[in-house]
Amino acid sequence: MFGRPLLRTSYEQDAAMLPTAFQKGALAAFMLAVVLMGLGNSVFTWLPSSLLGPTWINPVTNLLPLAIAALGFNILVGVTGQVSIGHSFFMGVGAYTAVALGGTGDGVKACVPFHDELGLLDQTGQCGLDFPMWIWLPAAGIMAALVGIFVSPAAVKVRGLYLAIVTLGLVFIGLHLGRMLPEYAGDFESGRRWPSLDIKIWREETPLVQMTEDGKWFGLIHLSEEQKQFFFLLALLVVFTILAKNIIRSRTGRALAAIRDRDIAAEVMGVPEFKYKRIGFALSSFYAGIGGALWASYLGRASPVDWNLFLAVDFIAILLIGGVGTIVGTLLGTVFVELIPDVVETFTEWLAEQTEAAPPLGWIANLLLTEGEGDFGPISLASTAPGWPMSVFQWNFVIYGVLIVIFLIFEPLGLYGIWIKIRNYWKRWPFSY
Amino acid sequence: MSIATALLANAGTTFIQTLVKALALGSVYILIALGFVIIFKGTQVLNFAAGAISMAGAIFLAIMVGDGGLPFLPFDNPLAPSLDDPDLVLWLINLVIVLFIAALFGLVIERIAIRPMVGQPLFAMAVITLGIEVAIRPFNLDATAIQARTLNVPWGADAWELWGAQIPKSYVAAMIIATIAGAVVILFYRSRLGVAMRAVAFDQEAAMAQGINVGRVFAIAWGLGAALAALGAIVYGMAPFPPGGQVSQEIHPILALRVLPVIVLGGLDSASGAVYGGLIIASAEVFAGEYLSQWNSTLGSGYSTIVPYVVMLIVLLVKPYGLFGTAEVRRV
Amino acid sequence: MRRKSKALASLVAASLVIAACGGDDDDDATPAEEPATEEPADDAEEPADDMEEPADDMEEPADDMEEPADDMEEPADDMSDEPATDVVTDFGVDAENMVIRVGLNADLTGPFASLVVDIVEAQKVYWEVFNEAGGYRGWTVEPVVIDSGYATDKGIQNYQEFAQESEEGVLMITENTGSPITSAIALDAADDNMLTIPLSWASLWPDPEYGSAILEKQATYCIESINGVEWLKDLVESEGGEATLAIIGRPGEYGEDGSAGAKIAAEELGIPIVYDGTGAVAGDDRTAVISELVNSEATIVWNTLTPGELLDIFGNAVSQGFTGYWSGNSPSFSYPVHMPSDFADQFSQYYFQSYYQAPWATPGIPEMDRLVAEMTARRPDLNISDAYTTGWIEGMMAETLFRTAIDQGDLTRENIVAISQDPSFSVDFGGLSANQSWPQDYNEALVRSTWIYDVDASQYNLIPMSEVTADNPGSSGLIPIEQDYVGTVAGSYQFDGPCIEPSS
Amino acid sequence: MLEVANLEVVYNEVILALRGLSIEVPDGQIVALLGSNGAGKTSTARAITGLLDVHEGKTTKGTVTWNGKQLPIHDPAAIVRTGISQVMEGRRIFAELSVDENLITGAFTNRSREKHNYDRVMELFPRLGERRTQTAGLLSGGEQQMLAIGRALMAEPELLILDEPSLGLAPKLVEQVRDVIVEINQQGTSVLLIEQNAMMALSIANYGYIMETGKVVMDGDGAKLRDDDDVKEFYLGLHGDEGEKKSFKNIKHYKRRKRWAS
Repeated sequence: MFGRPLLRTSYEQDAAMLPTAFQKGALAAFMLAVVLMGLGNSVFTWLPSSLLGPTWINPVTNLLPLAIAALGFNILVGVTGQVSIGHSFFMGVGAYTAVALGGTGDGVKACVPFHDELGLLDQTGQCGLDFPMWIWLPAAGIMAALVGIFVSPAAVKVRGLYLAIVTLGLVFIGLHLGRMLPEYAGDFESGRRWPSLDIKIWREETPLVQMTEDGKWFGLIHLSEEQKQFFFLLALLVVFTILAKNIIRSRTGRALAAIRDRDIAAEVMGVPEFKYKRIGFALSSFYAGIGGALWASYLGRASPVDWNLFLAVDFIAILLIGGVGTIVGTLLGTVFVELIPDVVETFTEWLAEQTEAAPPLGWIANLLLTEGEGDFGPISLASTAPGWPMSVFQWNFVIYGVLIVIFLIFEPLGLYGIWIKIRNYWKRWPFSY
Repeated sequence: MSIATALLANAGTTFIQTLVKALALGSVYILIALGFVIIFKGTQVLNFAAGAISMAGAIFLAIMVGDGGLPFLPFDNPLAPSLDDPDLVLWLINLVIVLFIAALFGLVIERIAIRPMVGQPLFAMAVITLGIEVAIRPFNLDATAIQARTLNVPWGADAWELWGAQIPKSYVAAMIIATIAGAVVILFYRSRLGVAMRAVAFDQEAAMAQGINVGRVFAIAWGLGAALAALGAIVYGMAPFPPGGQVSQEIHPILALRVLPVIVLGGLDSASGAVYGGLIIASAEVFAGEYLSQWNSTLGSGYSTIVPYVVMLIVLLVKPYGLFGTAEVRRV
Repeated sequence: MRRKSKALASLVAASLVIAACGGDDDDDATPAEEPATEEPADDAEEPADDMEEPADDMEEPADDMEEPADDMEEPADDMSDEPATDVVTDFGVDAENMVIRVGLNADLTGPFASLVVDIVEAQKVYWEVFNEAGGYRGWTVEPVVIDSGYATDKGIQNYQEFAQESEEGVLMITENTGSPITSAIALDAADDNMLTIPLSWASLWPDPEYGSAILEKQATYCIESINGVEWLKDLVESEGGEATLAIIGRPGEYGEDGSAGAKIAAEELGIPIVYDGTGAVAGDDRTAVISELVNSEATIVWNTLTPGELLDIFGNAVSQGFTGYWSGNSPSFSYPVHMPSDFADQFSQYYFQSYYQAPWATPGIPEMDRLVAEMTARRPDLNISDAYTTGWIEGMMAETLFRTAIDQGDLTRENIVAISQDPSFSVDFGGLSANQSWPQDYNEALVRSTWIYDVDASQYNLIPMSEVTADNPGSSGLIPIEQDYVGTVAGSYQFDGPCIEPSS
Repeated sequence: MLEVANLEVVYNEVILALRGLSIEVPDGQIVALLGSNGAGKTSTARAITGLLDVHEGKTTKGTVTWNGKQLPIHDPAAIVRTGISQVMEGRRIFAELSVDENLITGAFTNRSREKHNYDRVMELFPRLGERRTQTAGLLSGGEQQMLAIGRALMAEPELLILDEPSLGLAPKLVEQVRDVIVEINQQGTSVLLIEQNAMMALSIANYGYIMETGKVVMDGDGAKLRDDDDVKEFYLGLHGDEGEKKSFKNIKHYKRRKRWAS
């Protein structure tokens, strides 16, 4: 059972999903922890509510769809090596496909672009065909993938930073399309409602599984609305993670990696560059589309301006902070990036209570915080006053940017790299090389 | 008078006004694009932080000549021109000081974040600037108090009249400043330091082996690039550039992003490309904005802002390294 | 999201059970919460039947309360300062310490930050004053501020945080920046019984169908436009000119609502519309709009824009020789943006500001004197601001609600909404703005008066409040010309409903 | 005199490229450093001229001293100022710059004598003088090698390190390069000649070292190495016996003396 560590006698072993017993155990433990977190105090009533349950379930659920999109970004940037700053555009494509197919609207005529100008309807109308999720969710992915394939010729011709700028252009063009096509996008600022995550067979009144109300699931366990959405999105994330892992270790995945490492060399070796770059774009966009559709549906509402550059930058940060090219890193990165603001805010609140505490804690708190006259701390608790010192909301942006810089300089492999370093240190001990 | 006849009657003046506006906007684009190009040429970094750096420069000047103070210091600016009737010479002195501070700012960023990254992939270097952009932005928008600020430009919103067309003095100033900056960049390229920078750009290791201080080249590239970017943003803060002669929190932070199509069109490493790219993109944007205005509702309001990206996409599909960029030699 | 009502019903039921069994222990309201959160799984079905009673009838809760609250004599009439301990609470209230939490979903970093920061600060001061005076019958208020950055998704997340069904949530939202975010949460707020005071004057909110939980203050954008256009027309005609109207608006509830009002006024008064730029201003380049506007040669411009957009369009149009009179919906003109600009003189010449309330240090308004005194004493480092009035007004609305609710012995979200919908509920703003009540009929609910100010750059004197004296109170440069102006159209116009369709 | 003692170089914290290398370059001499691909020759050059950082390499042990002083291994420019210049493998001229501009890049550390050095280079390579304003990328391979050497000479070095100057050149041009090296040496510059072309190198070298997998496995006077049978067999290809492959490790008379810290 416990043979020599890391000795792999077959290729299958090397490409296995979870090569080591430790990884299997760690995954099981992690999943258990996540499930417990979702159940929170509805099962474990003795747990303090701040640790689990309502305080954290919304932020955590919020990052699940983003994690799906991040997995796609990892396929494009981490595995295929194509630099993109346009992931939010593809998320938007998926989300609008979802709302056009699944949202409520004014019939098929309203789905014709420029129907107002063409005079198809008596009044302005919105596109929404009210289909159930089993139609709009896959369609969101497929539509985004098709758009990905459509723009992929640019990806083959244009390289490196030029590609980054082209994809950045896509984001701006996407924002403008949101302005041009209110029949899909709704109001430019407030947007429109998205279909809920209810699982329906067709357009019936009472869904098979109702996501937006508390109730019993499978007649067994009572779950709140938040918990239902959490578990549903978590299950989808698990499915898409396994799918991504399988893609990466398949023939396609190896071809994509070959293109990343040296595109010309890969081509010489018989990997058709164009075809696989296109596949990379399509796969990545597919994930983005699914993630975008789920995210908008979870939020219940989105506006065209939500699919902006900052969202695209989020994914870059996720990949860099988590670790480029690895699935574990991508997931770690999503959790890290998306929860930073909440953690910082919670920490600041906690710190604010410690100003009267004994030194050194109280001393540190006073040094960092500004409560009123005479304080010189950089974080203002009177969060609303403009100017220096800045509030915790503004510091969150600074922290976010600084983290990107720090990770790039000191740990280019991200959180995953830190883990690998720790692991390798123990593995090869006491040998230095 | 209907809009159509009014348009016809004003055709000549409208054209002149549009042309001048295109040249003025082109000048802004050229200034910021040159900032990008110098930094890219010297350090192979696509500087996504240009937006924050340029806005920081503009805000610095606004505080010095608009508020009459000194940023982050409790003293008044002794050289502040008066608010009601600003003195041109004093104003220019402040401008020069701010450009030096912007250059210093560039040096600091280079030293802290770029120098440790030498030899890393281009994308990593570009993304690090993205991180810097995100980190500086709150200081621009919030720490210096958040209201929009005026640059207290001596000529204000004055204009000359030329054949019935209004030619704002700021537009002419933009063209003059861009011309001077362009000449400075060309002279710089021919100087010893310029040669060193081009050598570093071509082959960093070989340049190091010759004893060229690559660090100094990096620093100069960032200093010059940051000053040019700040100059671009300052020019854009003069009336009647949008939004009417202010350093705006809505427009200035993304000004540099609007220049990306310019440098893609011109090539990331070509100074002359930046000039041509700036003029082409600005003309496309301004003329489309003026002459397609009756289709505003169909094209979507603000359509002219995506004209640069559309032009860029089309050009890139035909010429993947821009009109003037150096094609990368691809080796196995 | 009917679950909130269910939970509430179970809570009421549970508290009744406890009240019946628990005898004298009932003066502490907290035990009521525990069974409510633990047992909904079992109780959820049953009490759902009786939920109609407390939910539908406003007067009923008082009857339900009689048993547990028997030591409280005639709560409705009693205005004594006796601590009110027997109060039913559900979410967002710390019953033990008698603290009410209110939420401010505020744009502290986005395009309206310069305005909203001041509003939030004024409201904080308002609650400081309230709390230091001992609150009301022992109850104090804790404002919770979260930044939305004017981004809809962040705004929704903030709302969800506020809507939490625990003490960590808030009882009501006393500031919700922006039409887009308000529109995004309007229906959820109705489902959740989360009363929300919006920083948005869209004509949707007085509609009981749509904005039942949105407690709009003052007039709507639509009425503001009607008044403003009529006033400008009178001005132009008094100078011997002929009124022709150009309309410029950004897309969305704000812009379309303002433009719709201008169109109503134009139709009623027979003003020709020479350029209709409704929804035409979006994105950073307004060349097209400026070009169309200048060529239209209108004598009146009505705009519904952001300050930056207005400055750009106004500045460019004026420098291209455009000479019409301008006005627009209130957040378009912003003195910190426009007064120091290169076009300050042109604004003084051509622009008239429209708004709903008294600017900083307007003489002769007692409540304004109190505001000025408290703000200058408590925030000496901040500059004077016209926006403080808004934050103050929001505080006054919420305080009136809480006083009524505490006297009724019911600080549940549902009761707060119920009070706001009661025809007898009204708020006296002490002259800061027109007094207001919220009847459930659209036309009756509307406030039809607005204020009109002259823009005068020479009066502009933005000083820190530490420098405020009786002789030199500072000024935003906005000088009221008309207080509580009601034009002929706005005074009599019968609306079918909101001037715009709610977005889905 | 350049002394390299017990040098150990690691790339990426994993790959051990040099394992205790020790060589000397006495003043005024030509020293050849020979070895096959991957033996560590270029790593040696990088370690001396401070270019390891660029390649994620690190000196983990050992010292490099020049005229009795430690070299500042993280500052290539300072090393050039002390009088060590390198002609890199593959020439690495700045193809976009003109010939003159290329030469200017070599003169950054020694501006005061730029004119003098420029004249010297022009004297050595008259062909470059004819092409002063031409873009360097358009020169022929031989001319580019001349330019690379001339560029290094602009710093007026006391020690010139040449990394594979004969690489990719026609035999005739190799001879030319060899003559130039001899001439430079005769003008008073020490030369460390790193070569695969052992024949050419040993024909002019005063002393030679032979490297294998990061270590010196054999050293001696140029003439002696030239005549050594094993060297002939492995590097000069003069041995007719093409049977088994051999390594120096297995050769009995391997008797390099160990030199610990000098």
